[in-house]
Amino acid sequence: MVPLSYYLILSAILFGLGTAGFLFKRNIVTIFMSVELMLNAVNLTFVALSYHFRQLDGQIFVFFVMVVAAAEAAVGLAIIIAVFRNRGSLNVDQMDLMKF
Amino acid sequence: MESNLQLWLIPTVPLLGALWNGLWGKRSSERAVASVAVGAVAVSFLLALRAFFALGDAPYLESYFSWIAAASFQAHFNFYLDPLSAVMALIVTGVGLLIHIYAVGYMSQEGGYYRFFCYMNLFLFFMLTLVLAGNYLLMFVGWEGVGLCSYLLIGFYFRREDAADAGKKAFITTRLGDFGFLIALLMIYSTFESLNYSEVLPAAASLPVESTAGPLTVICLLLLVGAAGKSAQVPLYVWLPDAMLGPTPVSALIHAATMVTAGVYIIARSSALYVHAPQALFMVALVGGITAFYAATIGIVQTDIKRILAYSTISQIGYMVMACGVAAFSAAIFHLMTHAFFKALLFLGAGSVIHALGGEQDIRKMGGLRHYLPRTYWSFLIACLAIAALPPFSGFFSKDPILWEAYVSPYGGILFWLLGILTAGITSFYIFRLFFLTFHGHSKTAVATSSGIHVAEPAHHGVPHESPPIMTWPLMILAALSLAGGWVGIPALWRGGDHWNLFLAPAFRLAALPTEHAVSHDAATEIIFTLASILVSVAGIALAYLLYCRRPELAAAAAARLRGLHTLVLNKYYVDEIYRSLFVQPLVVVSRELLWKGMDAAAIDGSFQGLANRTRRLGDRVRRMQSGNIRSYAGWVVLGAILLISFMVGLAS
Amino acid sequence: MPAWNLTAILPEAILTVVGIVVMLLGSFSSQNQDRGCRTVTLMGLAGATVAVVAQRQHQGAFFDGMFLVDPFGIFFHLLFFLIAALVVLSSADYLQAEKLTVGEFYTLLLFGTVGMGLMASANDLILSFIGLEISSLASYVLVGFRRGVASSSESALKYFLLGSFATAFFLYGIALLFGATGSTRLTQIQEILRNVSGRATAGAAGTVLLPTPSTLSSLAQGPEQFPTALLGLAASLLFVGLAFKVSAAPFQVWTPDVYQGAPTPVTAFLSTGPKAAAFAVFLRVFLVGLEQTADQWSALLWVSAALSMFIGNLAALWQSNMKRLLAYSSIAHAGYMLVAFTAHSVDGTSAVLFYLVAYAVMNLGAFLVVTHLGNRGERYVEMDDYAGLGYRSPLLAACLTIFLLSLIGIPLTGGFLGKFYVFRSALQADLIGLTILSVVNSAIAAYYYLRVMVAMYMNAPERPVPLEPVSSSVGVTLFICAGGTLWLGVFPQSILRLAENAAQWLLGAG
Amino acid sequence: MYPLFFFVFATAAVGFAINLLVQRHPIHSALSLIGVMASLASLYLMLGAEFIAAVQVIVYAGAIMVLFVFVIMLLNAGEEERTDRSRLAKYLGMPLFLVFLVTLATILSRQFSPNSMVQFGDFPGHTADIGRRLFQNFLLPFEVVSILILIAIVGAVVLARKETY
Repeated sequence: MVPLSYYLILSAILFGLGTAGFLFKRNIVTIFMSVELMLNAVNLTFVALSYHFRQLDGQIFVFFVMVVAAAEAAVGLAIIIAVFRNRGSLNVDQMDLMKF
Repeated sequence: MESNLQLWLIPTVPLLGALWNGLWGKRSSERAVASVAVGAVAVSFLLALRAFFALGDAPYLESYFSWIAAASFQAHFNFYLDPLSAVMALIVTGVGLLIHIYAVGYMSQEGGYYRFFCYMNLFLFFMLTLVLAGNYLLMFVGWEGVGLCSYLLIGFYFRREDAADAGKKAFITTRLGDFGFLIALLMIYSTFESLNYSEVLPAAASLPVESTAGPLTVICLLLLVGAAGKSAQVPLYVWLPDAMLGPTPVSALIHAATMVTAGVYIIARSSALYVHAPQALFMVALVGGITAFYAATIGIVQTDIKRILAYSTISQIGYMVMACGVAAFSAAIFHLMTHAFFKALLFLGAGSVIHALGGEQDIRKMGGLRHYLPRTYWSFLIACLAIAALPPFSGFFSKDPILWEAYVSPYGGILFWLLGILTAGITSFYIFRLFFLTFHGHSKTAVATSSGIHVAEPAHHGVPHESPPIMTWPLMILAALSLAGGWVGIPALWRGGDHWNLFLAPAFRLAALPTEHAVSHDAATEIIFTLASILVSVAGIALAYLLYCRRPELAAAAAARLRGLHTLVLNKYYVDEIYRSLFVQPLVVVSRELLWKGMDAAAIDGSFQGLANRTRRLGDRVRRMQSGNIRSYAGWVVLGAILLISFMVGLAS
Repeated sequence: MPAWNLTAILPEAILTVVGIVVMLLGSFSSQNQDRGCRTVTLMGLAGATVAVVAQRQHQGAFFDGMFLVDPFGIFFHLLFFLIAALVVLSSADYLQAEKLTVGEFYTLLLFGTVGMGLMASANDLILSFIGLEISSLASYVLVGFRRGVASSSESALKYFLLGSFATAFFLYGIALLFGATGSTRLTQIQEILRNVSGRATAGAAGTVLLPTPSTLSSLAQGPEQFPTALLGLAASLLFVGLAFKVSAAPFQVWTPDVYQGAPTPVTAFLSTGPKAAAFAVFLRVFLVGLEQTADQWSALLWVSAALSMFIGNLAALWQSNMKRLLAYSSIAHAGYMLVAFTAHSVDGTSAVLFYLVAYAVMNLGAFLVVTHLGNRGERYVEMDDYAGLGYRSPLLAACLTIFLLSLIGIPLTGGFLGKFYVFRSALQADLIGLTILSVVNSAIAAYYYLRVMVAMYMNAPERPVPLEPVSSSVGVTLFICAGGTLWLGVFPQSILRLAENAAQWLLGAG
Repeated sequence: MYPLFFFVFATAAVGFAINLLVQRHPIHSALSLIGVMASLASLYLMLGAEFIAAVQVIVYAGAIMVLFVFVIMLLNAGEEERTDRSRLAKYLGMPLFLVFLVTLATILSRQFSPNSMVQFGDFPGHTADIGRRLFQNFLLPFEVVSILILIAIVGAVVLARKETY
């Protein structure tokens, strides 16, 4: 037996690591993977809470989040490909044509 | 008031004129444009006249349709006619008509003819909406509209960078004031549940006088902020001198006769509120008095003919505001009217001079113009006498009650009277300085032109020439009005009928002083005060005469005539010098160095400029936040999230 | 009641079907393909509008209480359809000039509109989330639609990465709100929180139990068991996600870059449609779901509103690119709306709704002028390119002037009345400081809008920009926008009444 | 037994997540992410969510991550360059991350009582119940999600298509 809060703290840690990945990674694909990590962290929260309330809604939310993540991945990777074609680079630090 | 006056026609006709010229003016001849524009104003004037004569005892209200009908907020399109708005409408259309006629001549060959008349008519539409509006919100519509037109017209010479800047400065400075008005308007609604004058004013009159600052005081102070912005009072006056870059008829119409007096109108309109908020009233008087004195002193040292008149306008409006501040509302409106006459005349005369000299505005380069511009000269002289408040000119009859009320009113005091009388002296001094330098003495321009130093404009044929009749006729009509316009309000003291006060009384019935006059007075005192003010005015003129007219002539004549008189002349000269060093020089130094350069240029103007620069620099720092880097942006998001979370959770625990 | 009900989602259904039809139509290459797509799209929007109007007779909660047909939702639906129709009309020339595929553009626009409609009517956070994702994904693609242009795809990338980043926060907020209350249904959450605070006298912090199913039904354990800190955490995470979407500070960072790089009609769409939809969710979540914690989040709104106004207006002072300028102005306008939101009243909410309509009309108009003048490849979007426009194309300049005056807030325009209601509601809620800040801001804002007007009327062009003739669709759209702006300024009653009705419904006062 | 499993999988998840951050080649990061997902799938099983666990492996680790790997291969992305164009991320990144993490963890740990325990076989729901609930109560989201997928398809085609016409 493990306290429920362990699960939630674990998901908080994963969410935090996801934000850190967004802040520190330079490769666009990896940054996008960090976002996926954040979504996964939220999923863990949903499943844990679903267990806590002994109801299925939480799991159904996860199902929807996964579909959304899949759709997001398709669009996101397409955008990344388009950017790569235009700029020939995947380094996020070079994506600053527009500023100030 | 049985008949339907169709008040909406009064502003609408100029609007139609503006639309016509805006849409088809580009392809029409100048003549067609001018006749549409002038015709529209003339019709509007006749309609205003009809409304004026149809005026009864009770205020007349015309409601057209519901503008905003939310559950919690109502406003209508309605117009309101009482003696106050009738007089204002007459002044606006009447003076507007004369200035339009004048502009027909003045603006020809200026380019953008149709645009000019389009804006002018549009301006009249908004100004008449402002004046005739039956509620504060509709008044605000006119209020913002005139600001917009003023902006368009100041920036009329769009090729001049400084003109465009001046337009922007005017727009933004007055907007600061406008928002005072807007907030006042919202507070009026929350206090009285209405914005209609016909409901707000009686409701305000039934409230007790606020001995400490309450909602009424706040409303009145906010309205004062709005009035100060639009009427160029301290400290929001900085835009008006710069606004003189617009064409002269614009300066005459908007920046002298009508728009800038809107602040006075709104205070007079809200008189029922003000008399119940004595602290606000005191602030009004103070602002007005200080502005009157301060702007007049600056007027002494200016050399640009239009800038002198601009400062003079600020100072004269200060007078009116001060009159409102001592609860002499009908005196304020009286001065507003006479001022509209003589100040419009002064501007148009100045325009005539500038026109004759091919664009020259520096009075040090003028002189002796009375021979070349006789009609302008005489009408200008009448205007100067009127502003210097000499009897029997109109300015005398309107300025004198203000000074008297400043002294006897329960809201006034000796301080305000002193400010007023000092200003009167300075006023007559600077206006005659302008007058003598321009029209008397040697013709400097002609000399300069013949020696080729002054590069003449094409319109300038070496010798200054009088303007065409279409420009001089309005001058003469305005001169007649400046002379006789004050006679409608000759007080009982001078065996007059006091018609003016009686006529306007219904408009200020609700502002009847809640307390009786504290200072008792008799006719003898009043006569003494009047004589004092005349004396001061004459002294100002005499001083100006000595310094700017008499001395150079005497010096020239003395050389040719008797040698024995020379010492006397020298003595005279010596006296002048003493005068100069004792009175004038300190005043000049103080006003130039301290007031104009120190306060006006550095502190107030500078602080506005500084504020603008600081704002821009701040903007530069803010935009550096947008570095364009996605990771930095995510950093901002996380930072914001952390702040939000710690705030929310901190509150919760 | 059956589990599903087609009338409730009829508008969305129509738009989806039409979207698919347009997509198919676009794939057949023919001469009149563009025109056909446009006609079908507009007809679909018209049909959806009719459906929404008919829905007024069938109000209620559908799909197990997830989807609400109420005046609030109907108001937003109508607004979205108007925006979508105007964008369709104004993008025709642009798409042709840029040689972009019309069918897909309109399909994505329609699908995005479906997502926005779902957001406005969703009573369940999961549905809000899905709606948000639908409209966001469609926007991401639309932003990157000019895929051969570096700035366009870079914009799409920025929008996409930061958008999904913010969405993750939003989703985490939903999860934690679910944890705090055991529900994602907004009206249920409201009920639960009311019960809690009804008993609460002093909500003790510290270690508390998560409500279990039994506590949810009876809340027998009392309010001191309620996880207030968790609720605060959830509220702030939701705030992050929604503030990001409405581009309110400090989450506005993406706005200027994305707006600048996106195709101009898409920028117009983004600044009005998805923004309004995000406001709908914002209002529903905070005024319904989290109504009981208003004293906490209203402080957040206060700060966010003030910051948005200042950041938007100050940074706009320096802009010379029209799209970027309007982007910053869009941040500032979000700030004004947040001011009314902060008031937390029927008046404030209806002020937000009215402002959204006024802003949509004037901003779409302004962007349309920018689109038209930009010419092929969006070459002329600098302020200098507007020099002398007042003489070269008086009507175009006059329209832009109307829009700019409305954005400044000059009377007789919708923008003025919008600001007026905002200030009024803020004053009524005793937000005096915030009102003064917003007043100061609208004075600052006048400066940069005036710069455009000065350029148009008072500067001579150094190199005259080529002017394309105004096509009929652009002309009609301009006319609708300019007329609408003035109409809202002079005859605002009808819209205002709708807005008030919606606001009353939302706050349960009507 | 339960705590042991939990800690093993939790440590694995965190370890893989950190590895995602540390690795410089995107392929390594992607593999780490698959590791995180597998660990999470196990945790889902431990929470009684068999269906979600299966979907996690099939859809997430299977389909989505394959897409990632595919794109990485397609673009032939090399090791990432350690550029430092974001001063905010460079100087404030670490503190922000730590503060954020600590705040979240503190709030979550303080809001939950240690009495609320998780153990095997204590969850009543089954996959069939999920299906029923999905098609009754969550019908609208379920249907609407199809639009999302359609957008994804159209979007991917629009954006990734080559400039050929």
